[in-house]
Amino acid sequence: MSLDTEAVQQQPATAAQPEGAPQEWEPRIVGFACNWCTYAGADLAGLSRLQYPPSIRLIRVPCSGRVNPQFVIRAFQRGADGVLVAGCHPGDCHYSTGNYFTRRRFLLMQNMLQYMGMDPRRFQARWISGSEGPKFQQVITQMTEDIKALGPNRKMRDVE
Amino acid sequence: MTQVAVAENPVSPLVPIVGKIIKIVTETPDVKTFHVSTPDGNKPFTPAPGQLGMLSLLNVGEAMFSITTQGPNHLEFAIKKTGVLTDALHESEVGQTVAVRGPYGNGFPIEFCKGKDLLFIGGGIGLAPVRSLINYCVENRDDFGKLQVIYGSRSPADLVFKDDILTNWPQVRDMQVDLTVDRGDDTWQGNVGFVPAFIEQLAPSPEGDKVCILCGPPIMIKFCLQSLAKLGFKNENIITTLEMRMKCGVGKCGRCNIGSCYVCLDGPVFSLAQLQTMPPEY
Amino acid sequence: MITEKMRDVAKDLLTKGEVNMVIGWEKGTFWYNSTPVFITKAEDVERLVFDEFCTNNLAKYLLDYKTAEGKVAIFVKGCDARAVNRLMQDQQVQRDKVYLLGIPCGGMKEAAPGTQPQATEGLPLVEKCQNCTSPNPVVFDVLLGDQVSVRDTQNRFAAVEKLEALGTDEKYAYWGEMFDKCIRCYACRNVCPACSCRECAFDGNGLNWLGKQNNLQENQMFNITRAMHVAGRCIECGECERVCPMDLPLMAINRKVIKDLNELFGAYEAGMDVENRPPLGQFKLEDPEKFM
Amino acid sequence: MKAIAKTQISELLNQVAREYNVLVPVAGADKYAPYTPGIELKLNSRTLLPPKDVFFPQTEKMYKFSTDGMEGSLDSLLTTPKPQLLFGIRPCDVKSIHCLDHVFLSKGFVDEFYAAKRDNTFLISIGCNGPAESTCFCQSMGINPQDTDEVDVHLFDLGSQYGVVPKSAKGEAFVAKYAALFAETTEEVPAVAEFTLNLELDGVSEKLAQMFEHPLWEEVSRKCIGCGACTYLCPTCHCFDVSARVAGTQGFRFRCWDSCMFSDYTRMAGGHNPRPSKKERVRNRFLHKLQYFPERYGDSLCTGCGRCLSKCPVNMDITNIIKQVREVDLV
Repeated sequence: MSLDTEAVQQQPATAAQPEGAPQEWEPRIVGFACNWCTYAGADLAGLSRLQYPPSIRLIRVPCSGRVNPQFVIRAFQRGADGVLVAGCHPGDCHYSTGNYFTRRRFLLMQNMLQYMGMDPRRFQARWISGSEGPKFQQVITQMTEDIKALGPNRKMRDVE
Repeated sequence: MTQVAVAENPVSPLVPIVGKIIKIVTETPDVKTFHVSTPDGNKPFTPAPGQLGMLSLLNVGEAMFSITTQGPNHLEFAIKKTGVLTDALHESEVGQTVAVRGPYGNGFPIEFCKGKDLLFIGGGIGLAPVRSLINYCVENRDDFGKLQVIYGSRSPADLVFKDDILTNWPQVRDMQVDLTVDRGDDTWQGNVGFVPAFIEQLAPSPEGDKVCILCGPPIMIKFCLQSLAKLGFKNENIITTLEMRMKCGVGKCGRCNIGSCYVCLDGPVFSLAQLQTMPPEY
Repeated sequence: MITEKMRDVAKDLLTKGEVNMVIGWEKGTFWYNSTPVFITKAEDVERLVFDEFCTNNLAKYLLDYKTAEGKVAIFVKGCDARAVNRLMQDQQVQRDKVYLLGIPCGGMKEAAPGTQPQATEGLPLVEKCQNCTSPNPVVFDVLLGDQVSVRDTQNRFAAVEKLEALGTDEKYAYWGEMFDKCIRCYACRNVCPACSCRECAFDGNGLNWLGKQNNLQENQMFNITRAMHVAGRCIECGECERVCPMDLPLMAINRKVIKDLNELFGAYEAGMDVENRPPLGQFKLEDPEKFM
Repeated sequence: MKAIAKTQISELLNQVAREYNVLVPVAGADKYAPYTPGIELKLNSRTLLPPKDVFFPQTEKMYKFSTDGMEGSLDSLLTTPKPQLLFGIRPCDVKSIHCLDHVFLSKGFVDEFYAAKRDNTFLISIGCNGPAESTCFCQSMGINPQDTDEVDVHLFDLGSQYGVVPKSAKGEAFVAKYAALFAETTEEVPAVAEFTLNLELDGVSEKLAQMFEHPLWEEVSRKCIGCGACTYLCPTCHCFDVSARVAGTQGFRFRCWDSCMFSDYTRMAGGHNPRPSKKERVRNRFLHKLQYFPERYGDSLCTGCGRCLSKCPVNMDITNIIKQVREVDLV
């Protein structure tokens, strides 16, 4: 898979906000959603007409364990203000154990990004099952709030 | 210090001009020929037979291809699907914008060939560069002696330029076309067998200072050279064209060297006699 | 003298035909460098040396001979031996195809370029040896010389802790300045015994995870990903930092990963044996989940 | 000969900086950096990175493009830079620029990206009175460490001052323009100190022409780890790749340094690689330096600057390889 820059860039550039209306700025969050749980959870949120901010761009991955460091860095490079990794709850992985590995790798990567000077709140992980439409809504809302508070991300970016 | 002569080059060395695909011919399941013009319908540049052109899809990549022939207002590139760029080209449609720069390389030694009998040997997509010279000879028929084309491919479906090899060329005066395939099918009535064996079977005579122009996959070239040697062809009269990875096409980027030669400037056309003075690294 | 023993054992192995090649060190251009050497003929064993300048970790060369006929003998210091274990754990090297000649290592020294030959006692240890946790080979067929004691390594994570204490933007500025210098020669990757992929994600294979521009963003992508790819497998030999022509503090990244792994998932030292799987290749049900 | 006191150099640079973008070797930096008043110069040695990036940057945008469905357009990004002055390059690096000129400006095609910067750069070199580093061997490569002619102005190191000698018409004008800073001196250029690395280059190129299949290459290539440190630090290595950065419908094509030591350097789309292992790649690198380039352009492509020798992770030593080549008995 590759992260097509177009998907991230379809929205107008974040920087050009009219003066005096900073609250209008919507962050761009790239969400890597596991096919079996979180993607279904997002679907459910949509079907249930649950309102959540339009800041999220979901990318479906077979398992949260599929997400590797390149995915995360590439998302930040191409304009993401935050990155979310979301998958099945521990014990529920479609592939039995994938998300246990995700858990270790995620913590390590989050620490690494922090060490490199990124705010760790820009890179988060959540377990969202297929029945947790409301949780999906709440996670996206919360993360959007977090990142709004942090403002636009300029670090690691290589697009204008 | 920087005043040096610039070769006549219609396009700036590293910056291409925009062109359009005006026609696409499906030659085989994995080879298509692309006709390229400038947006206002002119020929991007006028290459000599055997020269190369750098063709690109702007947002995909660029690569060097042989120019298989040219019309009054276009260039033709016969391209086999082998990688990212060629896959994307194969998915393009007529009207697609491309970028093109060139011509590069030395081309076939036309003066050397004039007045002589010529034997063309091609394998698979290897007929593409040779075709530029064959068509030149056909257009300037009186300048050359007898013409013979020996061409082979894996199967009848993989034969390229079917109009030329089956219809156009056999009608030309004093021109013979012999075809072979590695594996035949129900409809195939021609020869079945590898090109080198077919050459020995046809046994073209080297007499009259006949020149052989050869292009195909490396393994075919290797065995054809043995066959041609058996038949008595001189190394100076065996001419082939090489493929190397190229990025600039103008002798700067460094990667297409074979010894101190650069394929993009000093090649891609070499005689066997020349190749024997170079390291075997191609 | 270790050097004498090396030559004897190498000569013996080659003469008897037990191995086809011995990988060791020979003197380099200057008195203060020793460099890898590949001995295939018994009469060449006199080239072998072991002194305070045999800094190169030789283990990675085993990959060049993994499909070769017969056995290869290789001299291993503590770090080389851990690297061999690592490669064996990843099925890159087969134990029965290598003959390991262990050498306990008192640490490598460095002399200022251009200086005249002098006694090595007074010379400083190279950076990579200052916090060495395993000077003695952890795997070998024969051990040449006596085991040495482990040096005080309490400063092992000092550089990491110093950087961790910086503010977010200070960290970003620091690493930005470092990665700006990177020329992407890939010496760190190519020398690393944990980087054993035949086809690297960063080579031109059409995946394009890494663009070829040399700019901060691509260099960040390269350096962070490199560190994460060797996470849990880095044996702390310090070769990446030693070979970096731009003197980037790469071990401050690798040690950060080691420190985090130890704190998060329990102490682990890569390459000490082949049984214990690296921390990212295993998990526990009770692993921390503080992020939820 | 005219001369300028070493203490006056910053005054000279302050003045010329009004006219040029001045690039100087700076203490603590790895390459030539823009001059600013007060910056600490490092004029006693060569820089870690060679000056080639002044004319041939590691990454250089060539043209930008945009696409819209089947439509597309492109615009050249070739620009003419402000006049620049490269100050303090050593004779070895001057020779390397001469080599780059061969590549980028001759054989029928002028590389405009290189030429634009080259034509616009005023060169001031400083001679060395001996090996600046233990790894220097320029003298063995036929270079006079103290003097060079292929610059605009050359400075001889006379201890407390530099002897100033114009080497081109532009240089004459320069010396006349800043005459107030230069005084006449009778001081002589000191004798060259002895080099510790010495080798004989006579006949090596011709001998190498017969050594393509020699087992030496297998042997010397074994310890190479296939990184690009030698090629990126080399002042004459000039191989580049052309690639693009695409973001949606916009993008640009750029060229960037590439290294013949990398495995994918010559690999073609179908997978065939004429130089598949490090033996072929190491051989090509050394033959390019010592045989192919001399055959093609009449100059050695090694200037003896010693950068590869000082930074190679495995002490791959070109002087040692030349010595081994000389010792080979060809039968």
